Amino acid sequence: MVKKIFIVIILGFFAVMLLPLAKDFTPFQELSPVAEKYVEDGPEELGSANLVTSVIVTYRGLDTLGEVAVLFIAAAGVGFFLRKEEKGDKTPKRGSSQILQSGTAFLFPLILAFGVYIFLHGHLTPGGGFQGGVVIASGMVLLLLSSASAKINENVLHLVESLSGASYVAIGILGLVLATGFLDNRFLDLGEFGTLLSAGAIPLIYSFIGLKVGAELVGIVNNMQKDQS
Amino acid sequence: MVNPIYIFILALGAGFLLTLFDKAGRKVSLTIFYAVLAAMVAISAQWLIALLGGSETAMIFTAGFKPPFSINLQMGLEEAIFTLAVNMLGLLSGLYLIKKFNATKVNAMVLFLMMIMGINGLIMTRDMFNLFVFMEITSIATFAMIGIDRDIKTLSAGFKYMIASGIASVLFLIGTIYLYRFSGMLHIDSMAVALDMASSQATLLAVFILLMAIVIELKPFPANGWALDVYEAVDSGVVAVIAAGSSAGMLFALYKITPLLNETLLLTVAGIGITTFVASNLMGLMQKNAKRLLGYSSIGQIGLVAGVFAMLVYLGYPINGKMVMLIAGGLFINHFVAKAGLFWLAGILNKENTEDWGALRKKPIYLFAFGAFILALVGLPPFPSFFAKWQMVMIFAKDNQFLVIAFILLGTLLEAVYLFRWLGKILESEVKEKIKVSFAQGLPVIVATLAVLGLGIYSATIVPGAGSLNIFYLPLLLIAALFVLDFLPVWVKNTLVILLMGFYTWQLLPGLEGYRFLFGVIFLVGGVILLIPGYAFKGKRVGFYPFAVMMYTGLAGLLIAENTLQFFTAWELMTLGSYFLIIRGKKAKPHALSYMLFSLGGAYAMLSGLGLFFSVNGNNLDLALLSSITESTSIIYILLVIGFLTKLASMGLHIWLPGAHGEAETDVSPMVSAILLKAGMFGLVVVMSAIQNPMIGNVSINYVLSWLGAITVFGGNLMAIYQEDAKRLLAYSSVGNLGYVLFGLTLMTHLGWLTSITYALNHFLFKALLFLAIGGVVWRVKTKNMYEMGGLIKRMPISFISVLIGIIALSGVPPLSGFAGKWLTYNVLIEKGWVLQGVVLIIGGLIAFLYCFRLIHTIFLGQLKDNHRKVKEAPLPILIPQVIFMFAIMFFSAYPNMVLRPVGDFLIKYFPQGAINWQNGVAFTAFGHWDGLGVLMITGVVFMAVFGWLLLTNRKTQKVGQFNIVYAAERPSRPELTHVGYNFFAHYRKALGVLSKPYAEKFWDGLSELFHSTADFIRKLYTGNGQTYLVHIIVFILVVYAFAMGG
Amino acid sequence: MTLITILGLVLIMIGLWGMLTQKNIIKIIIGFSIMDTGVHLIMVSIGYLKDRTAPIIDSAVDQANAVNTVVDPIPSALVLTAIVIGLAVTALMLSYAIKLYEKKGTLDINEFKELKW
Amino acid sequence: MGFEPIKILYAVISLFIIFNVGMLLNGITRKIGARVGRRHGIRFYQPYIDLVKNYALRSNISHGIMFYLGPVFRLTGGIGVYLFIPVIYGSQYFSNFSFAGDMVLVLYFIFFGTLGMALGAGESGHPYSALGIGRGLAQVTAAEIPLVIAFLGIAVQYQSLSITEIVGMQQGGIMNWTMVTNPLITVVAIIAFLGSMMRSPFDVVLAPQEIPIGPPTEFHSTFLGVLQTNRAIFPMAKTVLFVNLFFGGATNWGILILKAFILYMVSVVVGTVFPRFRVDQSIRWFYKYALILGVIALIATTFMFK
Repeated sequence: MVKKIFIVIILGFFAVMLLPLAKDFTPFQELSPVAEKYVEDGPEELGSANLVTSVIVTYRGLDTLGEVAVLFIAAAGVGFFLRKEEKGDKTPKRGSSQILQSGTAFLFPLILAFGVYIFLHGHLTPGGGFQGGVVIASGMVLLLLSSASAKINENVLHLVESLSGASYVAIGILGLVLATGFLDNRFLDLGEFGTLLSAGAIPLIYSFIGLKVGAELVGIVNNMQKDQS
Repeated sequence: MVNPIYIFILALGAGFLLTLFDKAGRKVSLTIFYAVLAAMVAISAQWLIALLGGSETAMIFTAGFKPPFSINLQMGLEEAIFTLAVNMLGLLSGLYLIKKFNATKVNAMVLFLMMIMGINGLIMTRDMFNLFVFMEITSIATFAMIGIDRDIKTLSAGFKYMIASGIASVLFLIGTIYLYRFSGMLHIDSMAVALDMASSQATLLAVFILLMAIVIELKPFPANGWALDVYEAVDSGVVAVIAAGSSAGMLFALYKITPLLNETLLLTVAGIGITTFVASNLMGLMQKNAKRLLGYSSIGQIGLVAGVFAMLVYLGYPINGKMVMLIAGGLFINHFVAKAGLFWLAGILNKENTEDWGALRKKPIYLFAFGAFILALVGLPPFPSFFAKWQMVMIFAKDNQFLVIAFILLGTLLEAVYLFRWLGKILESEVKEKIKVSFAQGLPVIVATLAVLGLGIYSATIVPGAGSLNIFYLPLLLIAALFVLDFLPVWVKNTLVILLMGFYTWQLLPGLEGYRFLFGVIFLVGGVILLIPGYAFKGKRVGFYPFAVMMYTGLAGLLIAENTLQFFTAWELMTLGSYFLIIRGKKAKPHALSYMLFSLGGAYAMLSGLGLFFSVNGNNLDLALLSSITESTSIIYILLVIGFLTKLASMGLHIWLPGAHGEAETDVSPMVSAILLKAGMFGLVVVMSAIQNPMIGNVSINYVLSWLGAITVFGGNLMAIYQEDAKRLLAYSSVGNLGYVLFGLTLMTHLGWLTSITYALNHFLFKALLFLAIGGVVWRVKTKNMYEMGGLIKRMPISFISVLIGIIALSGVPPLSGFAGKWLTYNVLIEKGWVLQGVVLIIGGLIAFLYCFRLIHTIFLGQLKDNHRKVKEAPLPILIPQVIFMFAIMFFSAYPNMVLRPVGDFLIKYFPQGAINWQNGVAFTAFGHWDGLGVLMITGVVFMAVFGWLLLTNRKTQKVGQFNIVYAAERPSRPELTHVGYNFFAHYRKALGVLSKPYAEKFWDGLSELFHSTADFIRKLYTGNGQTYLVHIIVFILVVYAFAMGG
Repeated sequence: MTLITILGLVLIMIGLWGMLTQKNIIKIIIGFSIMDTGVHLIMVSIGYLKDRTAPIIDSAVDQANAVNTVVDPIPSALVLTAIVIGLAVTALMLSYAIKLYEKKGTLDINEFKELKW
Repeated sequence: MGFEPIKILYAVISLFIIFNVGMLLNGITRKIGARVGRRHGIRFYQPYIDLVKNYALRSNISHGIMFYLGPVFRLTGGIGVYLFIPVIYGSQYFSNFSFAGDMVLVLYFIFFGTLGMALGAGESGHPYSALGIGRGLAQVTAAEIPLVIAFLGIAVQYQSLSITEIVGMQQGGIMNWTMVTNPLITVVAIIAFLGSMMRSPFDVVLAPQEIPIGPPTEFHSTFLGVLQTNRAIFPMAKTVLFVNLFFGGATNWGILILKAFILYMVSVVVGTVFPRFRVDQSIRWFYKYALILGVIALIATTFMFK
């Protein structure tokens, strides 16, 4: 009890310390200079309608590569962490309900398609590689939940994961070699603003990100689920 | 030139694909893994070379936009150094882990690559948010790598690490987003320009929060319990990367955001860093677990680097200027290499307890490596931290930051305590098992050893005043050669060293003037003579000659030092060499430790003094200017004198000496006693001849010191009479004898200095003689307890004569040379009028008779023990130098004018008044006179006359057996019963009561106990509960906030 | 001062409270997630400009006048990254929890004090 | 001042005189001691008889070289001390060999014999000898405390270490003697004198009842003879030194012998009256009372003769 009171007190102090962040601070009235540049020149420079996407994929592309790497590390880490040292005997899994099974059978292709749609249209509409990847992964998770016998082919998973990641890096190198810098999307034609095949390499990058994120998330879930069995 | 971005491209690409390659076989993936690591090393190495060659700093703009509109990376000199270090670390640690990589999933390699890449990113990126991303890459990869072993300890440590790091990243995010809000950009350099710190509390708070995030990752005290757990639990190969590499990245992050910090925050970081340094080294005192101990040391060192860096910036040194590079960079790289090496060694040995590391003794190369790392951490030459620390003290002293200097030196001393204790334990322990070191695990350690040595030598060439260090190059080369040639038999090495040292002496000595010549004779000629006993040793005597040469290098360096850097380097070399000589003794380990600690303590006092001198001397290192300073003379004087007094073993600072000299090997004892102690005197001569009669208020410091000298004579001699151990007796006697030396110097008159030098010369001669003679006896009878000997005059007559001459010279009985000192003492006392000290001093001198007699009686006279009936005379190599010293004493006794006159002649330069008036070998002062030769002749003639008379009246003398005495109406048959030796002066102890108690030892024991119990109390903070650690972090932030932001 | 910022701060406090007081490791991880979410909210709130729309140039937003009609795209981009990183950390924390439970059969953080001092 | 061969002759004469004075004083003191104890006592020339007997004895055993040399050292010490003291003030020939050194030399030469004797006795291997030496050295070093202080005191007073000069400055009547000009230091000196004379209360070293005659236990015949010779010379040498330093010295043999006799008697009287100290008691006594008194005297001297 004393400990809790003590923690309340220190958290109180902590809150007081952080208070100026809320109190002495007024939100932007104008865009910040950097953002202003992105909004003004972004569409022309990069050809992406979704400005968040142009920030994510190009202006701050290294962040995104890092982000992919983080996810990749997490997936590899979870896989590494939950590795089996010796094969234990598996307890059989309980099957799932009929509703879930039928629902999955119906929804799975739709979810997959939706995911693909999201990352392909990342430069035009809200969403992008990460969001699309997560949607794809959710479909796969649904599949895993619904069927006790469903198994993810890890080889395929790894293949997708590795190749999409490597392709992303390769595109980055192309930007460096063919255009002005690493991860520059402008080595491909910018195309007509607002169409699917525009914004240079952005859709391509987002596709690889989407595949990679999807594969990684599935991998994480798969590893955790495997471990529990 | 390869674009540095390829470091990331390679790592990421390989990382992504490694799983696929692994399908083709582990060999393929391993090959690619190491190839990538090697390529990373190559890229940063290539940049370092180019940048050193004068290339421009490279800026890499991703996506082709200039900052602040895109993320940019930078490859400047600092980045090149750091990335090269980190990538080397990665390659070596990767090699080190090869066995584990082979045995486990390919993910381990991937994670390892990501970890190294993350650190590279931390170093190279110039974007605040990107910094966060790389921070997380590093952290998450580390979290996963920790799982390479999944025992409960590792797991719980890892989890604690994760939640602590989680808090840090949350804080970092908050700070970053607000800084973006206030500055409108994320590019760090532009941000610093755009931010108006004074604008609002919130801006400052945002910077503060960001700073706290980085600080927490740097493991500040006390918010660092999680880090200690990680260091203790995680696999050595991984933890080497965490301790050295991740810390490097975070330090670089701190370096990058420094432009955002105002003075208060800089001071805050300095305070946190230095507090952490002191506190964690304090707590390290109680630590027995090897890796956790290294953890404490790591945390401390990182705190030191951060604190010193912040302090330097606070003081206005340019953030990428030479001073910051030399000091903070030097300290950092030193810690980086040494700590990585030590963690690797910890893994190789795989022993949790520091006391079980003795197995290293079977592997001289790794033992050498261990020693090198330890010395590097403590900051001894020739390692980078030595020069960094030196320069740091100079700089801080220049800016009057003495409190900072004091704390840092205190922390260093604490660190030295446990590190040297550890080293001592290793050298002491009995080795039972052997360790096997694979090539992959051994190579990194060896590379680290070479690196730390190489970096040290490099530091020696860039430190201000480096040019003057060239005097050490040749000797150091010789030392290195001796390490390599250590497989040769002892007589070869002995001859080699004697020849080389003899040649060096031959070259050096004629060029020395005044007192330097005198000390040159003691240091070098004495040194050569005392190497002769080395022939008595069999086998290889591994590790003796390099350190002996190191000690003599230091001593010679003192003689020719012209600036303070040379002097201090020489001083530390001497200390280091002698430490390793002393520690060779079988039971010398604890004493060598206290020798080292006192020496370091003294050296730090001296260093502070030299720093102060540097600052008041217009930032000049020239030692000769010591006499022309006008400010702070008294403080400089006191600090320097304290430094020298520890070497001189004055009362209160003497407790290391009896054990260290008493337990050392046969020929080491005379070296450290007869020669090394004079180094302290040399220092005093240098200082006192420059700064005359400094005062505190209206008290003369020299007057106070004269009392110290007198009390030292009394105390040292008194303790000597109670010793049962012959060598300790001699050691305590040295304490007393050096008290005369101190006393004489403090008088600051011609006669006073002459007295002092006479005592010093005499002490050199008779103490070398006595230690050799007693050493020879101990060599044969295998015990040092005098009461176990007795009657050895019949077995070891030459040793007996040596001791006889030695004690007559020691006690100052005419006609031998010791009397010169006594006679001069009286003269100088009357001249100066300090008779009260004189009384204490002379009483102390009288007590010397007691132990002199005890020494010769208990060993050589009385009853010969049964087990010594077949003892042989000491080996010839030990006897030869004794004969030399005996002749020297006789010469000095007969012709004191030949020695003292030249001494007086150069003393006139300093003290023109009151010189001795010599008339054909008879010395006249204003008060009395002394004819050395005359006394010798008269005594000789009378002695011969009486002897003749006895021979004449004495007819048919027959020698009788040992037990031909009547005792209690019986003839005793057991020598032990009738040999009165044990506790010989019990009545004296009884009579003097309180005066005989070892107060100094009690004081230092108490102090040590205080430190240890404080350490034990503080470290209870680390309860092992991850939640408590979180509370620590929050409270830490609040407290720092209260300090830094004024509530 | 905006409501969302305050909400974010409150979430951070709640998360911290959970991390500091809950004994169950899973709950601690949940606390961390809540705290992380709080931070994300704050980030988003920083980029928000009153009465403006999403930074996507389409029929609703005139490209020429976009500067005055869209919110700041940068915090949105950053928060995406932050979320993904938070996810990664959470995933690893959970796998630690799994392993810790395997070893000791408990999730009480007080039980994991093998290392101290 | 320097050395001339003829000085050897005078030194021998001087030595001969002082030897006989010492022998006689030894006899007389023992006689007085006996009479005080209501015994008849020995003949006053008994020491001569003992000496001759000892030298004449034939049975000689030796325990080793140092044993053999011990008495030689001892006597050399005694004679040496005497020879370094200028005996008769103003007499060039009876200044002995004082050209070789001053009173510091004398002070430290006292130890020459002590040390040599201790070594000789040590080799005999007899525990009593060792015990006696242990006690003797301990006590001597303690008793030297007032001696050193007294010497320092007069050196400060006269600003000289030369015995001849000090005696010279005491010439011209009793009012110039150190005894009068600096009584405190003289008292300290007398204490030291008592401590070094091996008489009660400071004679536990030789204590016949406890450790039969102490260090010399194993010495006999000629060896004992040499020691006895020393026992005549050495105390006299010390007495002469004190006469010189504190009691105005002497310009002829008559005065010298008179003054020496009186001073010698002081130790005899004290020795007859006081019982014996244990060795630790006497050490503590010197470290306590003698030291405190000595320091007071020394401070006083420093102030008086600045």
